[in-house]
Amino acid sequence: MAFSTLPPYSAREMMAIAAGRLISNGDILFAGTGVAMLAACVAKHIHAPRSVVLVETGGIDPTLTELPLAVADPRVMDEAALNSGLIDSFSIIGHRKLHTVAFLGAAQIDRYGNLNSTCLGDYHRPRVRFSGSGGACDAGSLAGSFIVFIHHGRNKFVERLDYLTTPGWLEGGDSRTAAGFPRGGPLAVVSDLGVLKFAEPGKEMYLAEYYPGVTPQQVAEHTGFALDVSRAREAAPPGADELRILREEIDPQRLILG
Amino acid sequence: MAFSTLPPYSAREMMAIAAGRLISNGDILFAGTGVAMLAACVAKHIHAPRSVVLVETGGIDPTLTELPLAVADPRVMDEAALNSGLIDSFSIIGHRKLHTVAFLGAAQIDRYGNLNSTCLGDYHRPRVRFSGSGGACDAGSLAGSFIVFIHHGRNKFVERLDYLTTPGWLEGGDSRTAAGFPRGGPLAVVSDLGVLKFAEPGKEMYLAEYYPGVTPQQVAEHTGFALDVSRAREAAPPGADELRILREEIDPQRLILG
Amino acid sequence: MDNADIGSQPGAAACGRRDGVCHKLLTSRQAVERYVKPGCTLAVGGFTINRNPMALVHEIVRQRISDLHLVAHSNGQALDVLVGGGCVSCVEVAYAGNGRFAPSCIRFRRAVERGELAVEDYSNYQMSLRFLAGALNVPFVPTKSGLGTDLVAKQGFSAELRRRRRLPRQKVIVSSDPFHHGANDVVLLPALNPDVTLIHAQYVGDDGTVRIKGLTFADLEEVKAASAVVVSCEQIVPRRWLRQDPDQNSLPGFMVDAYVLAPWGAHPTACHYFYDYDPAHLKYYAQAAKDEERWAAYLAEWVYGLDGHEAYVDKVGGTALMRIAADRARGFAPGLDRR
Amino acid sequence: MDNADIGSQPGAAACGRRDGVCHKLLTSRQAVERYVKPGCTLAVGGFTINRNPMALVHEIVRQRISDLHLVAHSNGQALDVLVGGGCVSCVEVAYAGNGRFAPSCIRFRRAVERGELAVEDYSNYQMSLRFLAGALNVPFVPTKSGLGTDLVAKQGFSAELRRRRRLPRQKVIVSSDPFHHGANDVVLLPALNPDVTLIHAQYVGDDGTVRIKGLTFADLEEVKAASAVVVSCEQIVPRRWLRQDPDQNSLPGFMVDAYVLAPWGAHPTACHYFYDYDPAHLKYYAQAAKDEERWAAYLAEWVYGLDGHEAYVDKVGGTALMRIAADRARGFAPGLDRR
Repeated sequence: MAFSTLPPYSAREMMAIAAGRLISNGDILFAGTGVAMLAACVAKHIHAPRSVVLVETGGIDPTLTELPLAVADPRVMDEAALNSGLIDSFSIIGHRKLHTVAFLGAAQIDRYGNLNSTCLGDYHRPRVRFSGSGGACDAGSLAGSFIVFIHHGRNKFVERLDYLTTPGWLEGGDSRTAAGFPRGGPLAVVSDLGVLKFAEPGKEMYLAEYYPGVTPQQVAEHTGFALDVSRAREAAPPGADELRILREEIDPQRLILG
Repeated sequence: MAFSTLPPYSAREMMAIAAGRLISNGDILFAGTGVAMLAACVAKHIHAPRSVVLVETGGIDPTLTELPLAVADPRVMDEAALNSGLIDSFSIIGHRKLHTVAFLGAAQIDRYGNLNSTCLGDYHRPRVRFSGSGGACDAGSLAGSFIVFIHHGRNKFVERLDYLTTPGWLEGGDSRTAAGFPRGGPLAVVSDLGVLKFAEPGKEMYLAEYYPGVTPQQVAEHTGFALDVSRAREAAPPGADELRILREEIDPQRLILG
Repeated sequence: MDNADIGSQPGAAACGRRDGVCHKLLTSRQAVERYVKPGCTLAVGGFTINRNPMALVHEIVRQRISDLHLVAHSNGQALDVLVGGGCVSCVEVAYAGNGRFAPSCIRFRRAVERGELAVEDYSNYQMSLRFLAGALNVPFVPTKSGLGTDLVAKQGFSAELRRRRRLPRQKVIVSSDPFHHGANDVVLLPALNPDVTLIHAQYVGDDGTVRIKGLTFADLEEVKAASAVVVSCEQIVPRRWLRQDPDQNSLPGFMVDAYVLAPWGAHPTACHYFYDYDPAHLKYYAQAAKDEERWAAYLAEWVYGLDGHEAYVDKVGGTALMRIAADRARGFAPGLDRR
Repeated sequence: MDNADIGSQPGAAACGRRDGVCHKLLTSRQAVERYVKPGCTLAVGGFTINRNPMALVHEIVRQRISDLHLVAHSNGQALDVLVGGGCVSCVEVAYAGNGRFAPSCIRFRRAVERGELAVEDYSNYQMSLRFLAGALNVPFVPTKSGLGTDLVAKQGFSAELRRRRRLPRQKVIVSSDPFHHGANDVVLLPALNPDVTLIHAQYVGDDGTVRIKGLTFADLEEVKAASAVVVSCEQIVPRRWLRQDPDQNSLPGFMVDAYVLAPWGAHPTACHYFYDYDPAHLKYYAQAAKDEERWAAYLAEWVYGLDGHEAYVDKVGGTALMRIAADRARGFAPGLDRR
């Protein structure tokens, strides 16, 4: 996916910054690796310094002087508040008194923000097999809210998932609550073209922001279901400070920025 | 309860030593405080040096250079293999691959070795209220076997418990298995008069050993239900070594020996 | 009370709470006023004679907070003082005793025998698992412990009390195992989520991180299950010291709602690596608890008559404190006269 | 094999096992021969690129043990080598990936797409809770995670496979909450009790006590749930050193059936405070795994062609090892080239 005009920043940088801006100060950020970890660092370094990073392996509030390349990277253990294990991490994600936000990737997403990270094709003989849920189903089930990172494409934003790994708004409306979840659900989807949110009361995805150089029509064309773009506005481009901190402090080796 | 001839050792010493002798090498000994802790130490120091002491608070294999006066005494934390918590201790007690033996006290016992440590009289308005189960119900339910410490008396060895806190052989025969326990049950009862065991296949209590200076008839008289004493033999008195180690190494301050 | 807080938050420290005040330093008076409400469900950490949050418990009695619903596994000193101080109407408990100093807690025993205290009996493992279920945010957890016993057969709380307190309808439920045909029954235990949990720890970092030394009992499950958490501690230490070894830390700051500096705050119970239990005081307490007049005098002298924890420590006195001070290598006071 | 045991037991040390040999020092070859039987249910500790018990896993492949039933939450390198080595017929798993080095494990992915591997998908929390239930010796545990998803709706293992392997009849069961009228449903998860669990730890004491540094993942639950446990370790240390701080120890000796001295035994995954993961080897591995011929060559060169872990360490070579050696203050290799 190329931008129509070449910006002085990459899609990945824009995604990390767009997601970081969504975070409130003091949130507990459940992050995996890749762009999700960059976004958590952007939030913590720039927009929400009181937020705390949590990884599913049990690392609570790591200092992250070097970027981890996996949630089990020993860099998540260094100068952390606490080194624990999976059960502790997931019970924190689901703790009713804490505002937790999970950053999740996926292979497919539907209009209600349900995610597939398991397989393409028939489950019993898949055409493509992915890593599987990991903690995604748990975070999507239990966190206070979650943000999805996914690149735009009609094969990714689909009418119907091949496998529902992570519960979003399920069938929309109050179906998530009816299924038994007292809280949670997707807050936003951050793609390489823009930021998408979910409309009340039906919980259908709509385009909230498109990045500079992208048109709402381009986003709709790359989405495999009908997308309301009527409320979309252009996102602010990355600020000089955001880019500087991301490039110089968070990922100076460009391990994830590439 | 006085002995008919005055021995050069106390009932408490005889109880600790009689119980210690029942332990096999390598057993994991779940002990509370009081005589139970003395007995565990006797076993470990004399009869079964490879056995390990475990307390319900989470202390695993403490060195016990000083006698603890409660299972939460900081002395159980000193030079232990591991300081943990309750859930860990009880999951060890119930671990199917480990041979665990619990030492339990009680206020009442019935012919099948069921225990009451909760109350006398009506449960909702008891005449006497005791401490309650603590870990006794758990150890009686989950341990590989258990040994009971109780002083003889018709008000303690009773036809019917006022409250069934800890499951022994329940109603005898295979009723314990039928209730859902795959293992466990009382191995022996160590009183101030002798050692009692449970007869196959009915699991009724019988007198196995009476202490020197005690007669089987005395034991029967102090038992509140009909007791088979026909198989009883006299227990060996404490050996000089047993007494010396108990008095000089285990409880030199006579904190529990009195 | 907000303007009376004695603590201050460092500039932009990570916190994990939206109000930015996830680990507020309060006095014990402030913490109890704010978090321990009449009628609330209260859990206290520690076990019999170890690491009971006594400074906070004394403050509850001092503030004459009543109608508490106490939930505990094996709690000794804290439970007995709360019951004896008239603060508790009902209790879910496995064991109320103080080791050799009081095989059954004396004020507890008396209250039950007089019908002044509703009791629901569980076992230690059952109570610990109920806190664990609360911490994991699941509604129940199964166990094999207790099958065939009166812990399962007899319910202590009346249906009316359960309704009034909004408790689960049943104490336990015996259920089959749906995964294995013909398998054994299990006892289902309802999760426990206290309104507030009080614990005493050795160290709290200036970022709210908690480090407990020695056995943790079920403190961590009690904390994670609670809606609000107050931690009293021996020392407040720099975060950089605690972060040198994150393996040793027990709780992150965002799990803690308030922390209270209370040196000797577990007295007369022990605090590993700081001090042993106080045998003289525990014996004195047991004697006082046995007699109504002496009990009233104990409360007047040691609780109501003191204006806070500092006065309590002064009253215990330097000699008594030095007697129980822990050997730093062993964690307790070797050779302490405990007869 | 008993007479070939290389370990010896100290005189009359506490042990907690009736055979008196609760913590037997074996070679990796001996340990795998004795405890990892064809067809058995196997759990491996670690998480993606950290603390995988690779010396033991390589030995399983070397011994060509087949038909394993692997159970894991998020296992990366160990899982992929076992699957790629043809040892595994079925797997219950939450995640098969190696971080940035292989977002989906390559041999795993290929085996599933070819229909060579039966998979039952769970989530990480679900698998961890299943190990916890096994450790607590209860038949199942509830969770809210997964309601409304295909993790609950779709069963991967056939009924025939479940019968043949004597597995619970269902993957999960959605149930109501019996304690609260009108409450939300929960997902019941069957307990998991592996025949054998393999983990890699930093330290094992000469009394079998295990100390893990850094995150423990779900290793402790996997160990406690298992019928047999083998621990490989970086160093065997005197018990007196571990007993100076019992708070830091992870497992008592009686939970361990055998331990194996295997320095660098988690390579190419990391072992906190000893070494980082090996980015060069992980990239080399990922390239090899993508191509059938190169994969066969990798196995021949790095597993079958070596007679044990010492030969493996020699083959990795001193320069590569020094590159990933951990900074003792930080626990990893700062500035390591990880691109």
